[in-house]
Amino acid sequence: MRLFARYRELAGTGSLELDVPAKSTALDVFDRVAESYPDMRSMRQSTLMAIESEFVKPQTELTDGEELALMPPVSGGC
Amino acid sequence: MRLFARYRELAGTGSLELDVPAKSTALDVFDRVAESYPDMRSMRQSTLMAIESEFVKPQTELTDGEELALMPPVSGGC
Amino acid sequence: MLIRVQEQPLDLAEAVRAVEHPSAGGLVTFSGVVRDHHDGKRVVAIGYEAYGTMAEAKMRQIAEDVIRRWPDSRIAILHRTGKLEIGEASVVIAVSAPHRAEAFDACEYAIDTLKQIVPIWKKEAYENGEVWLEYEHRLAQDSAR
Amino acid sequence: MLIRVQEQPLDLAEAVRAVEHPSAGGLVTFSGVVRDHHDGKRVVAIGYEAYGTMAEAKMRQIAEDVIRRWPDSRIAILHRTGKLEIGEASVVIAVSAPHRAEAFDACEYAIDTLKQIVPIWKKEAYENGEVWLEYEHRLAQDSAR
Repeated sequence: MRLFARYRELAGTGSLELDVPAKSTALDVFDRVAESYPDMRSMRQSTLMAIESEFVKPQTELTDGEELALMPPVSGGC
Repeated sequence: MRLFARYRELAGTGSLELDVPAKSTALDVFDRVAESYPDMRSMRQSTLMAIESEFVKPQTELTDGEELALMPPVSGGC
Repeated sequence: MLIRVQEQPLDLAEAVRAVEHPSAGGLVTFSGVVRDHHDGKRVVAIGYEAYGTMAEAKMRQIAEDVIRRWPDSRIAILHRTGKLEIGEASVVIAVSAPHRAEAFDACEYAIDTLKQIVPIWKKEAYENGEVWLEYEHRLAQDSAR
Repeated sequence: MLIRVQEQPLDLAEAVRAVEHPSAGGLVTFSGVVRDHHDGKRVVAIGYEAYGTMAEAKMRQIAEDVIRRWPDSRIAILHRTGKLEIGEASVVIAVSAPHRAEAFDACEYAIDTLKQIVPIWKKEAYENGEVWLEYEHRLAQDSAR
């Protein structure tokens, strides 16, 4: 999985390998990561999640080998 | 006085010297010029008039020595 | 404020440089370009004639309006005259402002108003003749004293 | 269609060249520039981080939307990453279209949408610290499948 911006800094890394139970959702993975980095917890509602470079809803289940990205709200542009 | 674009081509010149009676309006001058160039007559309603580089209403009276410009509707820009 | 009517080709970069500023967050430009067709006719060339001094005065008036309506904005307006080729710019406007929506609004206001009150005329040459374009504009007539 | 996320400074002229076309009558550009202040604080430097492949995919999606919504338009979108100085452009968008209103609308749509769905983040450094900016955007969340 990939972490960006503030999440990357909190975790000290931009990519993690994680074994999760079958039928885990994107939100399940967020909660698991947030256990280790408590500062992420308050951002649970606003976190953007993407699987294989497409935004997904938090309830979306992961399939074997897919790349999940957890991202703060975007602020590019200008 | 100055003539622009189609009016300039109709008159064959971009500037004319004209003696007009006191209290002549911009429209009076237009009518006088249009006598010589009948193709201008149909454009009487849409002609733009300026005295000393400021748009004026057709009824505006000219003062001694002022420069009047008669102009078709503008079409600059793009 | 950069305002100029000129025979030489217009330089977008010059207009941009004229409005750059450390507090400007958004910079919008508009270039009006000579198209290869108009009303279904193939355009082969185009010419612009200006009432030079009055055109620059009206362009300056538009620029002053913009700066008054959009605080901390900066604007450049360049218009070309003479004969142009297809693809060349007849007008270039650059506006910078603290925020992007202001820069878009101000730039669009400037070109819309320019087309209504600045004494410049366009003549299009087609394969079988040429014609002066004359738009009906209420604004120029209304702005008369 | 020119789409790129890059570390190197952005070149407005490159974006303009990419959208020039003989049937384009209007060409609008937007440059987002690093400002020297934000919320009353003096900004000394700024950095952008991108989810590169996804950012380019989303920028391409915006470009395809634009071409579908505004027929015969052309678009270029360049976004910079890494550390930028005050006055440098973080994003450059150029749009050409047959008529000017379309070019303005399409360019504004592109930057508005980019700020909502493209995974890029801005970190501002002030004199006494730095902060990640995180805007609340409904659109990115809504566009999730």
